[in-house]
Order: sequence, then C-alpha cells, then structure tokens
Amino acid sequence: MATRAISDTPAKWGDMGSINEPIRRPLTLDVSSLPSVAFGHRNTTWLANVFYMAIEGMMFALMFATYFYLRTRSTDWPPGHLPPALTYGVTNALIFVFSLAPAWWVRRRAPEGDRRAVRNGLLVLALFALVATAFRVFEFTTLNCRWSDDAYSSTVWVLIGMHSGHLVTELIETLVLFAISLTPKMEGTRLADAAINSDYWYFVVITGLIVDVLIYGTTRFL
Amino acid sequence: MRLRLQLGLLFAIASVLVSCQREDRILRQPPPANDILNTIQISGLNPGATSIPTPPSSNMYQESAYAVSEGQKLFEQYNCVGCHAHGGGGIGPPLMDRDWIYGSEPGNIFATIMQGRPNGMPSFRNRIPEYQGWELAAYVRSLAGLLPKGVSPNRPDQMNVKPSESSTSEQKPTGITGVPEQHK
Amino acid sequence: MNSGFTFVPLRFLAQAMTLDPGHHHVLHPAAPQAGHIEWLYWITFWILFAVFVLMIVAFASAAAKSGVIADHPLPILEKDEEGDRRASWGVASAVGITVITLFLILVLSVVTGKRVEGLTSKNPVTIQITGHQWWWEISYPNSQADQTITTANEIHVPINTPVVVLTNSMDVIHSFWAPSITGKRDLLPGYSSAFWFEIDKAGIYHGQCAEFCGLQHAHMGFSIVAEPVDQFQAWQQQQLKPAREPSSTDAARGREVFLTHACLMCHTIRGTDAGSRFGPDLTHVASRNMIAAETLPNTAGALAGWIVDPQRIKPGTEMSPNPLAADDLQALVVYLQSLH
Amino acid sequence: MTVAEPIIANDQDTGKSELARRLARTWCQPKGFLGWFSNTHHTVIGIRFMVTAFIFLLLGGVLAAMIRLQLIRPENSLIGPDLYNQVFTMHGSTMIFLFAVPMMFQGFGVYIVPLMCGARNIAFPRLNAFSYYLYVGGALVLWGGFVTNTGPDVGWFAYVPLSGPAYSPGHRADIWSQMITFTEVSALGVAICIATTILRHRAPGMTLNRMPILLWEKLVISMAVIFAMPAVMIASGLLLLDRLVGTHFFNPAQGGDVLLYQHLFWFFGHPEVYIIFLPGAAIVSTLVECFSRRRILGYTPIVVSVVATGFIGFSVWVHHMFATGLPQLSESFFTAASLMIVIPTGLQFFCWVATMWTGRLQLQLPMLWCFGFFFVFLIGGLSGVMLASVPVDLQVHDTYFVVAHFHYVLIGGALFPMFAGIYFWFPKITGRMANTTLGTWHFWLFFIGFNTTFFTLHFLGLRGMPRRVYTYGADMHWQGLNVLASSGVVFMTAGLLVFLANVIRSLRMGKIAGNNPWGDAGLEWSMSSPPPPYNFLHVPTVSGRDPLWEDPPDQPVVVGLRDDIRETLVTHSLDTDPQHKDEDPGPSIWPFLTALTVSAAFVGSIFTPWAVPIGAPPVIVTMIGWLWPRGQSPTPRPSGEIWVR
Repeated sequence: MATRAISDTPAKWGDMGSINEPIRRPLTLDVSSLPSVAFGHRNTTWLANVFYMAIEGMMFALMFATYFYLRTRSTDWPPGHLPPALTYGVTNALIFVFSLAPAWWVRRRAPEGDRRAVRNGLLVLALFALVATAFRVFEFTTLNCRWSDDAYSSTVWVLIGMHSGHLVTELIETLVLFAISLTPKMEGTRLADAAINSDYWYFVVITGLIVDVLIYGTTRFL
Repeated sequence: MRLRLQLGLLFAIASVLVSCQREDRILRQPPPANDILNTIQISGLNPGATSIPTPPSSNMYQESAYAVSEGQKLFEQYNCVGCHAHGGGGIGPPLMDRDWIYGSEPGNIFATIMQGRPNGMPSFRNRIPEYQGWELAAYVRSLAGLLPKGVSPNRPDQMNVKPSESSTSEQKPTGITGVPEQHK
Repeated sequence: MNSGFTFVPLRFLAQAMTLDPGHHHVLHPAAPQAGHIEWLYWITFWILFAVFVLMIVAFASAAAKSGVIADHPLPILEKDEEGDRRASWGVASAVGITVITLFLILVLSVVTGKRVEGLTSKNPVTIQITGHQWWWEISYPNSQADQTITTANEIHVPINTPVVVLTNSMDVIHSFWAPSITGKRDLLPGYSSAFWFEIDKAGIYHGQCAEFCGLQHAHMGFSIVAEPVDQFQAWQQQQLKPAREPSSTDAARGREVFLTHACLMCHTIRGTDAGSRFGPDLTHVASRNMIAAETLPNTAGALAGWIVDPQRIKPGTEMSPNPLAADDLQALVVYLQSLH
Repeated sequence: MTVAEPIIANDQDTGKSELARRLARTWCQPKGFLGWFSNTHHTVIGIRFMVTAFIFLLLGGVLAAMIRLQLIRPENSLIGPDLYNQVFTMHGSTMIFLFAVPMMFQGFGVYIVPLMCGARNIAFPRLNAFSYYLYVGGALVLWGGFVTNTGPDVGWFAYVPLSGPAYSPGHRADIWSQMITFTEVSALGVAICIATTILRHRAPGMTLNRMPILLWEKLVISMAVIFAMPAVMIASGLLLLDRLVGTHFFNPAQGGDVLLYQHLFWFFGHPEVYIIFLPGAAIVSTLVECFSRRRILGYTPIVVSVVATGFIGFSVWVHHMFATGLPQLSESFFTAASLMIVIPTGLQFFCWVATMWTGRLQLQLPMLWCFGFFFVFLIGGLSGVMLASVPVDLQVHDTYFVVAHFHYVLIGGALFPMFAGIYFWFPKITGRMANTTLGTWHFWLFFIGFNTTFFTLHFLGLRGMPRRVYTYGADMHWQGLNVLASSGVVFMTAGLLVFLANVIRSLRMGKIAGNNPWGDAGLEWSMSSPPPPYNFLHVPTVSGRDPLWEDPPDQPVVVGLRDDIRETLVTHSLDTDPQHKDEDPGPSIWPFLTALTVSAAFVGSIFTPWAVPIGAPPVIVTMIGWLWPRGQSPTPRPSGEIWVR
C-alpha cells in the first residue's frame, strides 16, 4: 500500500496568470489528488484528542493541587492512617509500564495498514487494560482508609477513582476498536483512530504513574 | 398510549408534589396541638397504649429535608449526643438499629422525647417547643433509615466522633495582616 | 413608610439625596482606616473620571469627524499610510499613558494598603468575634476566665485605642463589615484570622454581614459603640457582674418563666441555671440598644413580639416561637428588661 | 475529480446550477420529527443555541425583575427569604451558565466560525449537536428544580460550607452542581469543535496572520474554556461528593478546607468573565471595521492583546477573595495582575477609536449598539480598576457597588455587543433585514433603563448595602435609590419587547437582504442569505485579511472535493496548505440519544450514587452507536489510496 508524505502531493494551483491581466476564467485550486486519511498530528481527531487530554490533564492537575493544598492544612500526613499498602499499586504501575509496548506497536503498525498487527495489538492492549482494572479493584481494598474518614482519604479515593474512570473508559474504547478490527470496517480513518487510541493510553499511563507517586510516594516520603 | 400518557402525567405531578414538600423550608411553625404534653407516662410497660400524638399535618416533618436537618442540628445542640452518641448509643440506647422499645412511629418517638422514659430519658416537655420535638423525631427516624432517601441527611457520618461540619478548636491562624507585633 | 408608598418619584429622589446619619457609609469615615480608603477612593475616582471624559470625547469626536449618513455600504477607503502611522502613534501614546496611570494607581493602592494596616500603639483591646447564623458573638478574652466578657451584636470599644479583632465562625462564612470604620473581613470556619481598627470619633456605628450566609443574611447586623475610655471601662465593669437579682415579684416570676421554658435550652444568664451557648448571652441584655442582631429596638413591645413569634420577624432564625401565656410573657419581658 | 461545468463564484450561487443541486442533495439534513433531532449542521445547531439562550435571557430577566420588585421598599414581604435566595441564585446561574456562555461563545461561535473559515460544516458536528442537547438538559434540570421548589438557594458561586451537606438540606445545591456538569461538558464539547474548525478547516490562504479577529478571539476563548472549565467541574464535583457520599474536601472538622473551594471556583470564575467578554469584543472589532469602511487599525496589537487577555485572565482569580485575609504579598501580586489586564483591553479600545477616526464611519443600527457598548463597558472597566485595589475592594466587595460593576461589565461586554451582532448578522441568518426604527427604539429604551438601574446601584453600594439581602431596614435610607434602580426595569422590559416585536416583524416582512447588505469583508457574506446547507458552492481561497474587500474577482476557488459524499478540506493549522480531505459524518440521532442517557445518569446521580454504575451501560451503548462505523459511502473510495502519515 502506497504511503506518501504530504509534501509529495501538493495541491495543484490552476494557472493563475498575472493578477493584472484581464480575467479570462475563474482560477482553481484542485485538491482532488489529496489523500482522504491522515495519521498522526495531521488527523483532526488527533487534535480533538489532544484537547480532550488537555481537559482531563487539567482536571488531574487540579486534583493534584487539591491534594497538596490539603497537605498544607495538616501537620502529619497521612493524618492518622497507615499509608496505602504497596502490593497492588506497584504491580499496577509495572503493568502500566509494560502496556506501553502494545500501544506503541499499534501506533506504529496502523499507518502501514497492517490490519492483523493492529488487531492483535489491540487485543493485547485490551488484556493489559483488563488486568490493570482487575488489580485496581484490589487496590481500593488496600488503601488503608475509607473515603468518608477525612479529607486526606477523600482525596486519595477521588484521585484513584478518577483514574479508574479513565482506565475503564480506555478499556471499553480498546475493546470497541478491537471489535471493529474483526470486521472489514477497520480501514482508513479507523486505523487512524486505533493509533490515536494508543496516544490516549499513553496519557492514562502517565497520569496513573503520577497518581501512584502521590498516593504511595508522598504519603511515605513527604 | 393514552393510558401511558396519563400515567406519565400523574407521575410528573406526584414527583412535583413530593419535591415541593421535600424541599419546603418550614419557617412558620403551626401552633402546638397535642394534649400529650400534659399527660404523664407513669410506666413504660404498655408502650403505645395511650393515644399516640399525631403531627400537626401528616408527614409535614417526616418528608421535609429541612425539618430533618433542623432536627440534626437540635440533636447536637440539646446534647442528645451525650447519651445516644451519633446514633450508636452509649448511656442511652442506640438509635441506628431497628429495635424500638417504645415504638418507631413518629408519634412514639415524639412522646418519648416530650414525656421522657424510665431509666434515664429526661422529659423535654416545656423545654423545647413541640415542632422541635417533631423535627428531632424525624431526624431520629432518619438515623434508622426509616425516612425516604431524598429527605435524610446526605452525609453518612453519624458515627463520627467529631462534629460533622463546624470549626474545631485547633486551627491554623492565617492572614494576620496589620496586627500589632505582640499579637503575631 | 409602609403605608405611605406612593409613586411620587421626586419624593424618593429627595429622600435618596438626604444624608443619612453617616454611620454606615463608605464615604463618611469615622475612623482613620476608612479615611485612608476614602482618600484612595476619591483620588482614584477623579483619575478615572478624567480617563472616562477623555475616552468619551475621543469616541464622540471620532464619530463626529468621520461620520457619514448613508443607507448603502460606502466604498472601502484606500490605505492611507501616513494617516495610519499618525493614528498608530496616537494609540501607542494612549497605551503608554494607560500604563503610567495604572502604575500610579498601583502605587497609591499599595501605599494606602500599608497605611491602613500599619499600627503604632502598643496597648490594644482584643475582641473575639464569632459568626453564627445569624448573629455575632462578641467576647473580650482574658487570661482569667471570670474576667472574660461575652455579649452579642453590640461591640463596645474605647476611642483612640486600637482594637484587635480575632475572627472565627461556628457555621458558614460570614463577613464583618462596618463601612464607616474599615474594610470587611471574612469569618471563615476552620480559620482564625485577625485584623484591627481604631475609631477616633465617639458614636454608634452600624455594620452588617457582607457574605451571603443563608436565610437571614439580610438581618445580621451589629453595632459598634465607640466611647471615651472611662465610659468603656465602666461598661466593662458592669458587664463583668453576674445578672442582677430580680427586684420585683414580676421580675422574679419572669426569671421562673425563663428557667422553665425553652429559653434556657439556648441562652445563658450568668448567675442562674441558664448556661447554654447556642443563642446570645442575655446576662446584660437590657444594656443593649437593639435585639435580634440589630433588627428590632430593645423595647418591651419589640421584645415581647420577638419572643412570641421570631419567625415572623426573621423567618428561618434558629430562635423558636414561644406561645407563652400573656402574664408569663409580661413577666419575662419585665425580667429581661431589668438585666442591665 | 474535475468539475465538468463552468465554475461560478460563490457570490453568484443562485442554487440553480447542477453542482448546487448535487451538493444540496448530499448535504441535506433529514426532515420530520426524528430528523429534527438528527440534524448536525452547524447553522441549525448554532441558531438553536442562540434561541434557547435567548429564552433563558428572558427568564433570567424575569427573575431580575422579581428581585428589583422585592427591594422596592424596606421590609417588603412580597418574596420571603427562602424564595428570594432561590431567585437570585437562579438569576445568576441562568445568566452565566444558561445565557451568556451558550449565547456568546457557543451560539455565535457555532454559527459563524465555519462560515468565516470557509468550511462546509463545523468539525465534529455530532459532538456539537450532543453539546447542544446536553446544554438543554442542564437548563431543564435547573429550571425543573426551580419550579418544583428545588431551585438552588446558595448563590451562583455556591460557597461551602453554606452549600455543604450540613447547611443545605435536600437537593437544591445538588441541582446546582449537576447543572454545572451539564453546561460545562457542553461548553467543552463546543470548544473542541470550534478550536478544531479554526485550526484545521480554514480556507486555503487564510494563514494565521490573515485570520479575522473574531476567529482569533474564538480560538483564545476555546483555549480558555478548555483550561478554565475543568476547575469548576472539579469544584462542583467535589461539592457533590461531599454532599452525596460523605467525603470531606470542604469540611474543616475533618481536615477539609473552605478556601479550597473558593480557589477552585474563581480559577474558573475569572477566566469565565473573559469567556463572556471576548466574544463581545470580537463582534465590536468586526463591526467597527465594517462600518468604518477600512481595515482595522492595529490588527497585530489587537490579536496580541486578545491572547494576552486570555493568559492574564488566569492569574487574577484571587481578587475575588481579598476579604478572606490572604497574605499581603499575594494581595499586591493580584492587584498588579488585575490592573495589568486593563492594558490589553484599553489597547483594543484605542484601536477602535483610531479606526473610526481614520475611517468613514457609518452610524447604522449595529454601530449604535457598539457605541452603547463603548459607553457602558468603559464605565464597568473603570470601576473595575477601582476594585483591583485591595483597600477599596475591602470596602465595596460584596456590596451593590460590585453588583453595579459586573453588570456594567457583563451587560456592557456581552449584551450590547450581542444585540449589535444580532442586528448585524440577522440578514445573514434569516435572509431579511431587521427594522432600523424599532431597533433604534430598542436601543434607547434599553440603554436608558440599563443606566438608570445599574448606575444607581453604585451609590447603594457606597451607602453600605450588601449584596444578596432579601430586604433592608427603613432606617438604612436605601429606599429612594432602590426605587430609582427598580424603575429602570420598566424601560429595559419595554426595550426587550420592542426587540421581540422587531424580530417577529422582520422575519415576516423585513427587506430582503441579499448576500452582503453591509458590504462587509468576511467570508460569511459570500454566499446567499441564509446560507445553503453546504455553505459554499466552492470552498474559497483567500489572499488577504479582508477577503471580500481585497481578493481579486478571480480569486481561485477550491475544486476537486467530491459532491456525492460530504467531503471537507483539511488544511494546515499555520499556513493553511491543503493537507487532506475528511468526511463529515453527517446527520445522526445518536448524539441526541447519548445526551438522553448521559442526562439520565447525571440526574440520577443526584438521588443515588448507584445511578453511576446503572447509568453507565446505556451511555456506553449509545456512544458505541454514535461512533460505530456504518453504511458505505455512495461510491466506495478507491482502494490503495494515498495516506498521509
């Protein structure tokens, strides 16, 4: 399947002649030779996804700010609780790191039009997301606090809850894309969507790691 | 189809009414009405034998979120907490469970508050106005989950030792600007 | 005023223009701090007024100079490099003037801020003000517990003496504001903050809660009674005493009513069994000018009306209605009015 | 693909050519009851946004009239404190969340941005339609609550702890918080659509330095929305959690903090002011240019100042919190920042004056409204300078002085430009001119009424009248001024009635407008009025900042976009080189269904947390229905086509 960069297929300006010459006929910019699918930053959905991540990232940033703001209002941290247990949290962090591999794979193979690779990559990614979600459920049981205990506990629960929301959303999205990839509809823009899905997974991983640092790290070392 | 429309309409009207009642801030209390205030309960052995007092208008307090929240405030103010804790019980019986020695109807609880009961429950007759008795009764019933969810206080922290939402004694002073040095 | 409502605009305008007593007015300062702020207000006002006039003149003359009347769109003007360059210079210098003006206002603001917050005297009076829905608890803390004065809604201060105010709130956010004295300060639950003021003219100044705090936010006033130091000390001595014993049978009966009804569930009268802190301290209630957080004058009639049906006067107030028998009510009012 | 027939310019699109017929067939929107809910064309959704928002302007106005009526005399018993608190909360929330942002940002933006860009539709039209339905859902939740005595009564800012579980029993504050979620998701959705449209669907040749100022401002506002709205969603979300599941974010007894809420709220709240004001300034810039009959003077400084406003707007939020007693250093910083934001706004004012000064000003009806804006917003801006100073602010904060100030800023910055914009684009939207005589009456009635009401409030504030009081004592001597203020309501109401009469009359018998009745330069005037469903017969190209004024008559047009599927052109964000072609997803009922399921989950979560797990599956199902690829293009795309990596 032929792939060519944009610079190779410039839109053709019709013969414009000189502006000063009398007008003979309307001039045109012929775009019929332009491609109808774009990968990477040229894709409009990619841009929307960036905006979406900006919104979500802003929400996470504000929750992080809330966490540190409430930290200043208490002398000991965590106030009257044991820090959350490490087992599931660290396991999940490792899962996140390893899950970058299939995401990277999908992102790389999608522009090649390699539907089989994309399908398999999505499946592996979905499995990673599924395992991470399962561990997340256990993670909630080892936080050593209940959200209704005090402000610290509420923040911890909401931070990890917010991230779980993203995790589940991403899991569903990956599953849906996987389902599409089993049909012949996985072509063109859908492949681009699969690549964008990987971008979003990176975002989920990065925010997840920061949340882990806050929940497991700052409670021990701050 | 028409039936469904009618049902829908009925449901809409009902929900409007429920919502209006639930949200009503009862600022003007009806005058006291119950003779029960002046009858004296001698023995606790025949609960409910005498006439149970009835609230001034049915469900007025039981279905108003405002009344329940006022009851919650009074529960703290009048130091009910001292014996019943935040529903968990202590010197007095717990109020969160479903065991009722003197009955669980609003009227029973109202009578308990107003008349007092043997073994420690004091009488609040003449101490608190009647409507506050009803508000307290409504709140106590909400502790046991006997009220609709939309009415009960939202925060499930009855068991917390600290007051639910007020300032504590240990506070961080802040923003002290322009105060003489010796005060800083 | 209620009955005399007429549509005579002139009358209302005339009334609007009359000077009120000047005890609740940003531009009628009675204290150095409010005075500094008034000075800043006026100097900023005149600077900005000049800006306003200049801008309006600019808009009007632009309209007058270039305005044409035509129903159909006129042709587009050719580019006029020279005119645009001159106009750009105009814009640039206007921006420059704006920057200078703003800088001037910033300096004035910071300087005034320092003057408002600076304090020289070393012997302040300290007052703890606690906000409640919807009244103010005032206390004059002292290291000895029995020397602490607690009162409500009426703040007595000596003149020409700095007063340090410690703030706190028992429920929601309130804001302490006496416009003739100084700017406002929020009373935040969970925070205790402090500020100060000083009054140099004796008088009674009005203040009001300025942060929306619920149903009766409108009726949450207070007053500041500024008096010479000796009067203030006399007042302090009086306040320190326990409540005076009833001197008549009516008053004695009134005390009985107080102690056997709902009153004692919320109020304190030092020297009696009533010791609850949920409502204002009534030990010296008769010494205050107003009741119900500056809503009613402290007269027998108003007091009786307030006791019987406070919800008519302040709907939503925490005070419960007390349907007392007429003679009980009479006695209670006599008793309360004897508590000087 | 080449177009066989001769190419006709956009401004001669009579709808009769073969190409026009084919495009109309391809881009047509479904009809009928279900079709109404499936429509995804931006002009339709934009008009719906504007009409709905205008209805809420009227409703909010009724509430304002109730407030003024209650305050007309001391100790008035017309409206009790309970209802009054609901009324002023509803007034503020309605005007900000249901009128100002949906009208100025969403409505105008959705309608005008694709037309100004030279695009055939907005980017992500389904997301756009979804945002509209969600906005309506939020509006219905808020007003449904109000008519069932569940209207929020905690102020439009809903400060904790007053709005917390202990002091706001029932569901009134929950309704407010959830309305925020609805309207903010809606605004965020539209922000993504508008920003993407501006960055990806501009006509070839409309490089960044040729973008109309209005597009610049829409881009900046979209960014401000994207970065500011999450703050209020966090604030209201945490409030909701505190109220419904017993978290303690704002409970001082358990380590929570009441000021945290204020920081979060105003971190959104102040950029919000610019989100409301910048569209107004954009309209004024457009109109000043058009009616001065010359290029606007100082294009680059204006653009820079708009961007600067967007940035500085994020660093002034603490001036809403001076009275909380923050450290003096931070007070000085925020005073300086608040003063600094005057500079870009002042610069815009100077550029407008200079443009008019050097131009050939035609004082037509929309321009009259612009002059109203100059006067009113100037006063608001100047009193804003006073408020930036901490000592003055401590005196007049939370008084009627501030009420007067922000009505001058918001009505001046949004409502006056809005009417200017309505009269200006009315011919484009409806195809008919609005009546000038009625419009002039409308202006003077509204202008006089507005100033009577709100200028008076300054004095009330200085006389110590706090905001949000349901009544006041006769001994405060506030009645005279209050009566004067209330009398202005009569004029404003009369003005609005004249406006409605004007709209109804002009829709039926207004003069036929033609393509470009004002002789403006924007691309939106190049097609017939109202625009055809495909907007542009040919996607235009642009060679100057003011296309219709500067472009030669033989300015090239884009050919080669297919007319049998909804193909759109994607260009480079900076230099607008054509990059690739995209396909508009077309009408769909799924956005509406998704909005329904999302609304159900949001509303349910007020009553029980279980609504989230129970409500999520229907949301997921409808989302999949929305995004699932279905159908085939009428003619399949050639296999082995060229992709861009």
